[in-house]
Amino acid sequence: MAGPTEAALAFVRHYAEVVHEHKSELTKLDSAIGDADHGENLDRGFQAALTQLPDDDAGADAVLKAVAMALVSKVGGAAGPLYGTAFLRASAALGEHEQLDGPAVLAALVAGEQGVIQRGKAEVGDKTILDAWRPGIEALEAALDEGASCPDALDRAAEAAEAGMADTIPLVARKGRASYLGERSAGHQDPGATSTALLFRALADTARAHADD
Amino acid sequence: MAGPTEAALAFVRHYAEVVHEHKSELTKLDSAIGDADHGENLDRGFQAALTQLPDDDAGADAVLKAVAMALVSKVGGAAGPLYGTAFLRASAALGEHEQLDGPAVLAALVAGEQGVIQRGKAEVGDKTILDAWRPGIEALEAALDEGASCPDALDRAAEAAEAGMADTIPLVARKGRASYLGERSAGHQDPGATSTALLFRALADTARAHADD
Amino acid sequence: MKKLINDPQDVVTEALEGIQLAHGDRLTVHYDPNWLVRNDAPIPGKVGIVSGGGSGHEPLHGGFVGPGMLDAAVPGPVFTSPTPDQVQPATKAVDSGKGVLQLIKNYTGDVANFEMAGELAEAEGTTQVKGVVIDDDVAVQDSSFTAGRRGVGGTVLIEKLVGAAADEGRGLDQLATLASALNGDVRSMGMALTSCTVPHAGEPTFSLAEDEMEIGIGIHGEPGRERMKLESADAVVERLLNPILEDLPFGSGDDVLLFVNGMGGTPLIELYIVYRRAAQLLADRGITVVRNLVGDYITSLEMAGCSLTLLKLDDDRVRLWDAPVNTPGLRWGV
Amino acid sequence: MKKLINDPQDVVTEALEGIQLAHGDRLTVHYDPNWLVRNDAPIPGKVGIVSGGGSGHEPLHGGFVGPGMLDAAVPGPVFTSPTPDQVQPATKAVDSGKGVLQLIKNYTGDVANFEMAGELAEAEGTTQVKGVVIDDDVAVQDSSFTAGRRGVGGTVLIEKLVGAAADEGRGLDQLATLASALNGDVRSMGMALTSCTVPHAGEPTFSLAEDEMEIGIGIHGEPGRERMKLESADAVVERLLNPILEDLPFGSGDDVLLFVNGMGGTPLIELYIVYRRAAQLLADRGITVVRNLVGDYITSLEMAGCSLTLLKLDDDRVRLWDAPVNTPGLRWGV
Ligand SMILES: Nc1ncnc2c1ncn2[C@@H]1O[C@H](COP(=O)(O)OP(=O)(O)O)[C@@H](O)[C@H]1O
Ligand SMILES: Nc1ncnc2c1ncn2[C@@H]1O[C@H](COP(=O)(O)OP(=O)(O)O)[C@@H](O)[C@H]1O
Ligand SMILES: [Mg+2]
Ligand SMILES: [Mg+2]
Ligand SMILES: [Mg+2]
Ligand SMILES: [Mg+2]
Repeated sequence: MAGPTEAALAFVRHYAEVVHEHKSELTKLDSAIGDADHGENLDRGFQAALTQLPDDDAGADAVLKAVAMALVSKVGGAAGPLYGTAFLRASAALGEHEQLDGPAVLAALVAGEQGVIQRGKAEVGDKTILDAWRPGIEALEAALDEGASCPDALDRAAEAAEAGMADTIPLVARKGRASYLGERSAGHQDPGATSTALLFRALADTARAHADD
Repeated sequence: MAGPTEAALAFVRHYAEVVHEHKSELTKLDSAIGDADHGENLDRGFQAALTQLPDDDAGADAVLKAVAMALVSKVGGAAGPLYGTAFLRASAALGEHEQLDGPAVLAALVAGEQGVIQRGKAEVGDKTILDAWRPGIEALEAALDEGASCPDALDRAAEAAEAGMADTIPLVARKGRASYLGERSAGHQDPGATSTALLFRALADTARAHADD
Repeated sequence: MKKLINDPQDVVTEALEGIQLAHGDRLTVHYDPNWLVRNDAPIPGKVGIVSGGGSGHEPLHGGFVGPGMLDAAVPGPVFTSPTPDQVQPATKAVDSGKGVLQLIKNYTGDVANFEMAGELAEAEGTTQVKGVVIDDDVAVQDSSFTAGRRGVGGTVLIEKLVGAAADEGRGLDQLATLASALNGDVRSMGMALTSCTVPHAGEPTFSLAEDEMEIGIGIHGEPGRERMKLESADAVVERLLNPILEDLPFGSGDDVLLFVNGMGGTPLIELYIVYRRAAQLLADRGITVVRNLVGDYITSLEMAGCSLTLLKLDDDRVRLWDAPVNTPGLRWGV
Repeated sequence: MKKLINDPQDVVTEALEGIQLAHGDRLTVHYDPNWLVRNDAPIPGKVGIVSGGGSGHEPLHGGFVGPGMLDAAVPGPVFTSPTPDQVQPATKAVDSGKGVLQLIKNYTGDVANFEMAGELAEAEGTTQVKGVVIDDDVAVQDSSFTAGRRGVGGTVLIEKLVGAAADEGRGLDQLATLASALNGDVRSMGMALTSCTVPHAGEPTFSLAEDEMEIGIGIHGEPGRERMKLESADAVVERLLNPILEDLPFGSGDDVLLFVNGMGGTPLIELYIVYRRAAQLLADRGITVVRNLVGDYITSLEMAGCSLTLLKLDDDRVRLWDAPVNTPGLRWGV
């Protein structure tokens, strides 16, 4: 199995690619209930992150920290501080773990979620990043408790995150720019929840690809 | 036959109506090769003129002079000074004539044309008011020389003016706003020539209507 | 949507380069990270005033850098809050030792990024920084069901008044108090006839039909509170002014500054038609317009539309408004 | 096209009422006939400066009434030259006995109406009036095949410089000479991304496709010299600047004022992108930009687009440019 640093690097590179591919879609979602910049912002941050990644032996936490720094300094908007803080907290949580196994990923995600909540003070149901993140964490936790392998557990987490993303459609936003629209925000999928679901899916795909290493 | 003042008043009222009906068309012509105000401008002027017309016995020259004053003070743009001066000169020329017969109308039109030329310094072929006015005068002169009745002569004048108006279509403008377009002004009928042709036709129709008075 | 730009990715950089070329006699633009600062900063004995936000609202904020208003401005990408990387050096550059006041428009991103910059500044411990959040938009409820009211037109007025107060030598705490008080006494609301197109997005953020207008818009192109049939300018003015008047509230006997702002694509002749009705309605209500501002000062790219802002005035505020200001976007007395 | 107006027939009157309400402390609007004048006119010992033209170009000309620029402005209907009925009282109101200089943009109507007003004035014999025609537009050939070059962006600069010279006490002949000389040394060219809609017409004067632009436009919405495929801002700048440079010509060693003007619907961020390239090209040619102006000063309702104006400067002109001016549309030094 690939070392934790390599796994983390693989995840970041894969997610950066995913964000890049979905830039247009994220921007469109952010047009319906926002200011049409979420895709561009995240892409800018992750493209910058790709140029600042540490070496193969630096440690998974160093990888996530590098991403955090890049996001904080390059993304801006709401997503920069939110995702930046998430990656920073995730990095700190990973410090304890030697392997990038299920429990480590869960700890990182839980810490990341705490970062999002600290910065954004949102709750589930507010139609935000959290509405994909929380279901993703819960599904991961449940799957690991049941003894699922890391790739299988992350698969279920990704499905739950994607369901959470879709479940934002009928919600009336109570945080972020979409909340300015009031009731009109209902009927549209939240861009931040979408980039979060993509993140969980990228995690799952990376774990699956490295399952045989 | 109606007195000269009544005939002049009838003409002005009729032409004001014609201008009002053609306001939109004149504006459209002035959009293709101008700034979309010719119809509005002329209409404003003639509506104002209607409120300033003298009494039935004031004399045809007084009628035309009142129109001139209204045009000069209310129309603006190129058409205001041009038509205003034309009506002023026409008014002066009418002073000599007791009846508003063929020779009187011809003298008025010739003087009016001189006013247009004095103000605008255009020549036939420049794609302006003159390109309907000159043919109208020439046809009127020829018809009167042949002994045609006033209504018949004015009919021929109107036809010639209308032909002149249509003949402006292929011309490249050398005066006025259309000249800024250069070659692009070709293929479009000149708004000023159009309002002039309408004026000649209004003269003819008024003469015809009053032929039995 | 057609634009006079080159590569959409270079819009902000090139506009900043243009600003530098045009106004280099009075300000300097720094790149990567992007921030602008007046050439004579820091001003000895004076508190530094900094503001910033996404680009696309010009002249706000970069056009307001200069004596009497902002010492530095921090421009993010179009409609995107700048990052701490940008806020930090701008803040430090204008600190003469008297500290720095940051005026922050109330958006999740603006607040979070300025907050993070503040955390880094505290860690460094060199500059004393206070931040005041501006949230004058009445179109949004300020409740637990929203991210709070947006900072819109009031921002221009607060930047001017606080800038003048800083010039007078007021201290950091006093200026923060003043900014807060002004924020408490200013209200705004905007509307749009058209959306705008973010350069990289390539199409308008929302679409209105030829007979529709959007009421309760912000300055980032997001849809507003309500879409409805287009009305006359006079009716629009009532739709914007009434919520403003009811909210503070403003009432008979009040002295106010009336600010009619163009969103970017509406011509000045229409802004004066809007001003006319707003001034009439205020007069009807016994509210005296003591000062005013009419023009494009806080825009949303090429959006057609306008916003109204009303600020309660007193003698001190009038004096601060009249005080000299020398920026590309606002200038008098010098 | 959507507008913030009431009845299209009332656009000019209502905008004037708004201007009066907003700026009544410094100017007075007269109605039927319409004209604006500074409240302290006529200024003893000073030549009166008057300009005017159709409405729809705001802030030109009414927004330039005040100390240091115009003493009076004469606004016609939208895009329609005012009549002698309007020019006359405005001219007389600003005559302190030193005479009045009329700055007239070169359009058939503007020239004819000011000329007719001049004839009436001469008949009355009370006011000494001189008129100088401004024709800075290089898009049009000045030949017997056209009505002559249009008066466009240069008008703003000439109004400022002549206004300052009048403040200095220069006499009518001197001011006329100065205006002529300035007109001889200024060149402009404009382009449009969209047309504009005259209120009573109800539809755009011309139509451009999403990938087209119009080169060599004026300020009244008429079609330009050429329609072509939309290009980048940098390419557009070359298309505007090169004819300007070649025409005067401007060359290495020249000091100039570079004026980047918005046609009304183009946002300031784009005007700075245009400025950037224009400034670079001038630097490449050894031409020094000593002063500049960037913004919407002579517009065509909501038209998206821009114009470039270049004026050759000398020390006297720089001093006149820097001289105090206090108008709604331009203000510094006071
Ligand atoms: N307080 C918050 N907590 C969690 N997520 C938030 C919060 N505010 C906004 N978001 C997320 O950020 C997304 C928008 O990001 P982005 O477009 O980059 O920021 P901005 O609104 O500043 O343009 C939203 O879709 C939402 O998911
Ligand atoms: N020098 C001129 N001599 C004669 N007619 C002219 C001249 N200049 C313009 N015109 C006429 O005026 C018409 C345009 O009038 P109008 O639209 O009212 O004026 P403007 O061009 O000032 O908007 C043109 O169609 C043309 O026929
Ligand atoms: Mg966004
Ligand atoms: Mg016209
Ligand atoms: Mg944003
Ligand atoms: Mg006209």
